[in-house]
Amino acid sequence: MIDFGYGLTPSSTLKIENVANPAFEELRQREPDVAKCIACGSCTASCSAGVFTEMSLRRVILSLQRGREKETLPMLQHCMLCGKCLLVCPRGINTRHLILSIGKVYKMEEDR
Amino acid sequence: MSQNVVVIGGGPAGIEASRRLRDLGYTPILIEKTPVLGGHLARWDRLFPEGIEARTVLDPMVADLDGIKYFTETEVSSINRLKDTWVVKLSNGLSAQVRAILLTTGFDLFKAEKKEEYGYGIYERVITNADLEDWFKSGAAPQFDAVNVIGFVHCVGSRDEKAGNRQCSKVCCVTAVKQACEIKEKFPDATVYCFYMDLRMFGRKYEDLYLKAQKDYGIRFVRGRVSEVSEDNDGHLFVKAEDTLFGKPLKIKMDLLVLMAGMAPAADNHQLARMVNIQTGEDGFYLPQSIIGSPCTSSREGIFFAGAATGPKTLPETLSEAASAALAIDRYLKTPQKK
Amino acid sequence: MGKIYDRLAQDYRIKEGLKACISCGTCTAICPAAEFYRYNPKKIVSIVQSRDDDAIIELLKGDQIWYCGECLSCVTRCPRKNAPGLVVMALRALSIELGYFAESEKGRQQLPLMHAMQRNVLNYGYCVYPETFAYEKHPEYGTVGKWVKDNQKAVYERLGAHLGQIGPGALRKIPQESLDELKAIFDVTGATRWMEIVEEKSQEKAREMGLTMEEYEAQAFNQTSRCHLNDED
Amino acid sequence: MRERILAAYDPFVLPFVFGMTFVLAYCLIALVKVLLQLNAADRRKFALSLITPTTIVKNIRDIFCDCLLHVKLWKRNPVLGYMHSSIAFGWFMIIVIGHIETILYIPERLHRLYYPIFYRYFMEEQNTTLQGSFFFFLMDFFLLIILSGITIAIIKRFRSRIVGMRRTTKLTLTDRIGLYSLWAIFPLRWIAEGFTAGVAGGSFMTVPINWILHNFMSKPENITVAWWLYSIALGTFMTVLPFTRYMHIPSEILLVPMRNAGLPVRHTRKGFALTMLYSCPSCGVCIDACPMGVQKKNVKDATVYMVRNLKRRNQKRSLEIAEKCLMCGKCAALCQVQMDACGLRLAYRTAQEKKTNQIPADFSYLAAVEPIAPAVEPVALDDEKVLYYAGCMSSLTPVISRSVQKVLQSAGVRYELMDKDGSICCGRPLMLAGRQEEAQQLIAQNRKLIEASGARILLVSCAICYRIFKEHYALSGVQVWHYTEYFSRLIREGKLQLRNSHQTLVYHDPCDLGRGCGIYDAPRAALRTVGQLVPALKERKESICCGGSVGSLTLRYEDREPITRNAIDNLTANNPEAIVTACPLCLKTFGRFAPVPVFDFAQVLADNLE
Amino acid sequence: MIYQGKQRIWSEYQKEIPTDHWFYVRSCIRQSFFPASEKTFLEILRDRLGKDVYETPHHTTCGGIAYHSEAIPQETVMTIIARQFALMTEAGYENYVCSCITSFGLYSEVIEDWREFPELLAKIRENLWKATRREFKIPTYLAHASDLIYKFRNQIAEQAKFRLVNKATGEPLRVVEHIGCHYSKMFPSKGVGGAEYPYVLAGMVESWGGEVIDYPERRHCCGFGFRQYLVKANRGYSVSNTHKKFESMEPFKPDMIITNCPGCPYFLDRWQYVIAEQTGKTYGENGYGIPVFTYEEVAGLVLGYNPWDLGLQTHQVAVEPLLDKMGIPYKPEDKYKGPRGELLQRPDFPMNIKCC
Repeated sequence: MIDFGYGLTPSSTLKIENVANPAFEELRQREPDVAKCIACGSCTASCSAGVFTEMSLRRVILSLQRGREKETLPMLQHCMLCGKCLLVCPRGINTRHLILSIGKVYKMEEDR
Repeated sequence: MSQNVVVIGGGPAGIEASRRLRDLGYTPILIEKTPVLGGHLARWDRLFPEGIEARTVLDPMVADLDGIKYFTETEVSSINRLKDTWVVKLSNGLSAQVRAILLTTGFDLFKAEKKEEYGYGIYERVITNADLEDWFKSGAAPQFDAVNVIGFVHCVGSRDEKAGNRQCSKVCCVTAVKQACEIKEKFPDATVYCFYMDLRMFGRKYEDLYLKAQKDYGIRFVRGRVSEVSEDNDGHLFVKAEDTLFGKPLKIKMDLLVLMAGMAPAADNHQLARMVNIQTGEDGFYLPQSIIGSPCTSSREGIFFAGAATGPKTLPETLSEAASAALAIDRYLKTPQKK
Repeated sequence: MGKIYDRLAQDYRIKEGLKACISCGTCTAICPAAEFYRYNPKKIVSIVQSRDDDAIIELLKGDQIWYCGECLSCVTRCPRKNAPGLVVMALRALSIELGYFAESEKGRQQLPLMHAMQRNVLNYGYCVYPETFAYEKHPEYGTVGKWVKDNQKAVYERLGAHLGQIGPGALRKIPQESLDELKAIFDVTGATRWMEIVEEKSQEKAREMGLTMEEYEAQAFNQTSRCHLNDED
Repeated sequence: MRERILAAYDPFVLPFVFGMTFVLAYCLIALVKVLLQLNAADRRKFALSLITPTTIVKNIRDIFCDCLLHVKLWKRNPVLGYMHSSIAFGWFMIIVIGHIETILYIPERLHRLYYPIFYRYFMEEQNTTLQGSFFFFLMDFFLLIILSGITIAIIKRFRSRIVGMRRTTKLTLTDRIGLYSLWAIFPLRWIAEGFTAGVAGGSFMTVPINWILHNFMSKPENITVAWWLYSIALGTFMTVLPFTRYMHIPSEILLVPMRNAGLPVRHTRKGFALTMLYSCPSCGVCIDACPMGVQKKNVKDATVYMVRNLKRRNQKRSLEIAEKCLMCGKCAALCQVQMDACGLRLAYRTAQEKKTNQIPADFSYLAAVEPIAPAVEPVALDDEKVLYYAGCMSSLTPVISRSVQKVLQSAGVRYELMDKDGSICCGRPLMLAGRQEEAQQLIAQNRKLIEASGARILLVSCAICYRIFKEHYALSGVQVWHYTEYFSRLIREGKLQLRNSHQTLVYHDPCDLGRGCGIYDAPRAALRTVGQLVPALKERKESICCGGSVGSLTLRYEDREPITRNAIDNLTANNPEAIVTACPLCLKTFGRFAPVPVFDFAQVLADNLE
Repeated sequence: MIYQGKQRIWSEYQKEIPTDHWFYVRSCIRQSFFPASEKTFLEILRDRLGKDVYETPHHTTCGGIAYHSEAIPQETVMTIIARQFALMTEAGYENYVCSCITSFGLYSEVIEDWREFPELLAKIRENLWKATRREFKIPTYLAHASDLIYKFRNQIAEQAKFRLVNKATGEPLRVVEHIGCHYSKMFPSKGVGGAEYPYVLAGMVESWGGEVIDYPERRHCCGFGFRQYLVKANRGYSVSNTHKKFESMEPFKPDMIITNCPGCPYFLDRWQYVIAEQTGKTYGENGYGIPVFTYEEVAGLVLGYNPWDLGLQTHQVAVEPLLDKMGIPYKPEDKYKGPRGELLQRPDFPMNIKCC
């Protein structure tokens, strides 16, 4: 193999050919509210941890839906569970329980 | 003999307005260019938000046409001003002299093939919302193998300057959600996506429908306009959009894609407008005197509007506008003629 | 609503390419750069549209604006007749004029790029020219490319090119008076000034980085850090 | 008195002896087990408390008042109080008197376990022993008391509403056996003693029954049958006792000193927790206390069921109940045995989180949070600089912090805002979710910021924060004040000039402030200066949670609404013009559905500043 | 795929292309990498079809690549273009045809800008006058060289010696057409067939007997990206985009690729080599690559030109399997010969991609 000094790059496109997402389905079983998210961002806007970090529950939910949890699980480590998101969610999603449930379904990668 | 009023366009607006005019003691002459009355409603299977059958709305209307002269497969050949009346010549050779004309010409379904990048008319598995209603209504499903992933594309020909339609068509969002639920009932194991820019759930119970679609039907909503559709060698589709909330390009392999074709101004609007010397807006819909205050009256004496002829409207809005147009005509005809 | 934005808005590519973005993402969906870089044209357009000078300056100093390949595929798709690609081009031009390009790794590539391009245009009248297309810098030219380079004169003659010759034809020598006209155009229209800005800012940056100009230019041409692509930390 | 049966034995005592031996052995083993399950520190603490004079006094008083006299129950429901204390105290007295008689007349038989119990069978009356008639009377008197209690108990079982209980627990099979045998014991004793009253003597209860029996069923063998039945009833009761709710009778004797020793709940069914589980009498007071009970589907989530499921090791249900609870603490406040219902649930949640959470917290970013206006110069001791911590929730109810500041300014208090640029959460929500260690990280960080601020007083307007600041922060040199306390102090000291609007107000006791920290009077005192307080139906300790609590992990939004509406109905029973609360969460929750305006405590003061 | 649907779209995008009198400008990349293609184009137009196509030695680059690499400002590139137009005006022509797609896109863009902003046009006229004392008219018709071949595709078919047909089976060759991004993506109406289903190359392929295959990533850029290729550090972008296209077309088993942009054939050809050398993967049959051609080369082959006169020996992906398929005779020994028949030392064989 020749080293040209550059090479192929993996694509960032969310390729959803296999739409099954068992982890998300399990999460939906535990906290059905997760399906109600309309991605309005109220949770992110009010987030106590969001003042200091990149924490965005909206993004977390989306990434789980898309099977890209790796990108956002670290955000959840910053959550203080203060519950403000619970109060502002227009869809009445039980956000705290959702966050706790995510921790039970998804596993953080060890190497971080 | 009671006074005649010409109503042009036999969709829900035209039928409803004719019935109201008849009830007020006039003889409406209802002109429809297609063979059947009912307009787009006649083609539709079920109506949002509750999924009642369209025929339960239309059938009683069509069954109650006593006292209304109606002509199907008939077009307007010419309209001329004669003193304070309009002389309307029809393609069937008849003509009528009336003081008031009601334009209920409705809308044209946007021609989805104009959005070339979506491949309607090129890819077999790309269909429109109207095709889907045909399918639901006739029960004759297109013959595709396993339908596992289905997409709905909102805003096809709406809010799109390139497609020549800048306006929002108002009904597609909720129609898409309705159809997504319906198709999920037909294919319970399928994954259904809706690609939207904004979800405009403005009406009563619309938001409930949306919530149900999320919670009970598990419809997946992706905020992002579909950018292009291409076809695999086995006929399946690749749909590309950006998942804008996630900020990443998205590519999904799909078995069926439904384009939510929007409301475009009716093609004959220009011609009719020229006949009676009124204006259409730059969007192609008729311009009423005031969109808010007097949506049914035109800038010309004796010319009235109702329904989607003046812009996208929902069915209940159309029906109530038809009623108010009848009242506006009644008031106009009761005003003594200026001599 | 700031001065930087006002200056950007002077650019015809902004006038042409940014009407009102609705963030629908059709551009990002098919963008070749968004697929491989940490890049999202929609995001860039919405930053410019925000008219927030600080955010725009951050763009001008960052790597993002240099990821675009200027294929302009985005132009086809936009439902609002915007051209994100043109917006990026205007940002790049401003980044150069303000000297911000030197703040980012991808921006620093301007030095080798402009050297190659401007010299090619001014010396030969072409953007690309066999004489300056070195195999060492282009290993992908392949074994056949190596053969072409090794037998350059013969191959081009065999294929009917007039490499370095007077009169019409492929790769002919362009008359000096025409090259002089190009130089005059460069002087009148700001290309020469651009070269000066880039030279000057690059020298400053090279000093700051503790590199000689040769090292700086070579680094800009060859090196890429692990922060541009999606899969990288 | 003299011995009638010289053998001092009859086979009918066997059921009782068996039952009694069994229950004693069982309790002894259980006691050893509980003590072993305590960790070393807790064990030392417990032992120490048992020899501390003040605790000894307290223990004796509590055991007497709680276990025998049921003083608390009396206060709450005199009928139930009478029922319980009549049986418990009456029985206790019968046993005591039996022993006294034995000691007085035949002390050599005292070592026979059954003797004082069946004293009347073995002894016979002599005319010379006139002292006996005093004991005869006492015995019959207490028997009567007990029988009246039993009567109420039987009525209660079938018509609970008569004694003021809406719901009672459903009994298990063993509970049923225990119950019926308990009911049977005393009528049988009456009959048995009635039979022997002719020879053994009796008083106003036993003599008349003796007359009846003597006339109708005078066969001598019937006498033994009656005593057999009495012994069997006793034996049955004793034998099933460890497996019924009546286990609370012996357990409470251990629970009282353990609680008085201040032991924490560290586990869901070991040590102190185990004692607690066995101390639950399944009385069902917690069912009516639970605010979630407004929905029928939540009835089975009351503490009594938590206890029952924990005992049965039903993990699934235990977890559900543990996670659903609002942690308002009302059941614990009303509980006869002072069950630490929230502590048990918290222990469960903590164990669960430790076991199942796969996303470890990372609060390292908090280290970068800027300290609040660090005191450049050391603050003089008499300078009462106030640091005001509004808390996370208050940023959604800005009226609170605005009003607090207005009041502080009006009183001329020097203050600093701790969280105007975003706050670090107090840690209580994390704690309530079972993430104790994570909460400690927030506590440590906040403590650092507070102590570095140079403030002497930490003023808190959120009841949730206040509780954790009080219980877990241990701030050195900084006093924690809830604004209701602090403002009523300012009023007392004349620093606040307020006018009385004569508006009728009802005050809602936030769970964490009232039951959590015992603050009931300060807010009321302050509110009386600005308006006219009307009572809620249930208030103070019995106040009903607003339903917004972050204590519940699983309760859905739609299931909180009935709780809130119920709490509002309770508050508005006397038609107040406004509801006042002292917690941002209650404010926000009530605000959604209340038919009258809902004000924050500080807001009412700020609006009525002169 | 419903062919009629495409036909309907093609019928909507038919641009007007005059038949004669063209002012011709070359492409920097095409003349550097495919010099014989430009020669072939001129020969076909002038000699085979008898058209007037004029080339002046004074014309230069349009500056497009420099512009798109931000090496020169927009004003500079506009003024260089104005100079090109001035040369056309001076030579008495009104129809302007360029060999380069980047140029074509840029000319279209610039003309559109000048139309929309007349003050900008005035400024450029002033610049040009200041720098060169020249004046110019905007061309009446602007075409890309492929438009002209498209225009005359049927005449070429009439003179054809070979067809895009597998001689052994009689089946049409499966041809992937790749359109340069700047051809019609910015202005769909300026390209034959529009932006979504351009017909310029498809029309040639159909006329010459081949079958066009449509694959999912057909519209995707080849990955040139100007600076993304010109700077070595960025070339991962370039090769990755090409890779994406090949992965997408692979299941369709194309026989060949035809392109109208000068850069694309170079990248589609060379990146196949790089992908093969880096990953071992090849996309053609039997370990070969998929041969990539300019439209001039394809026209030349159809008309019976000697493949080695067309410059096919400078492709890295071997063309011989395709020549065999089409039944085009060629002399392997002539492949690496110089202008006077002298044998030049043949290139090395790559490791992973088969060559002849």
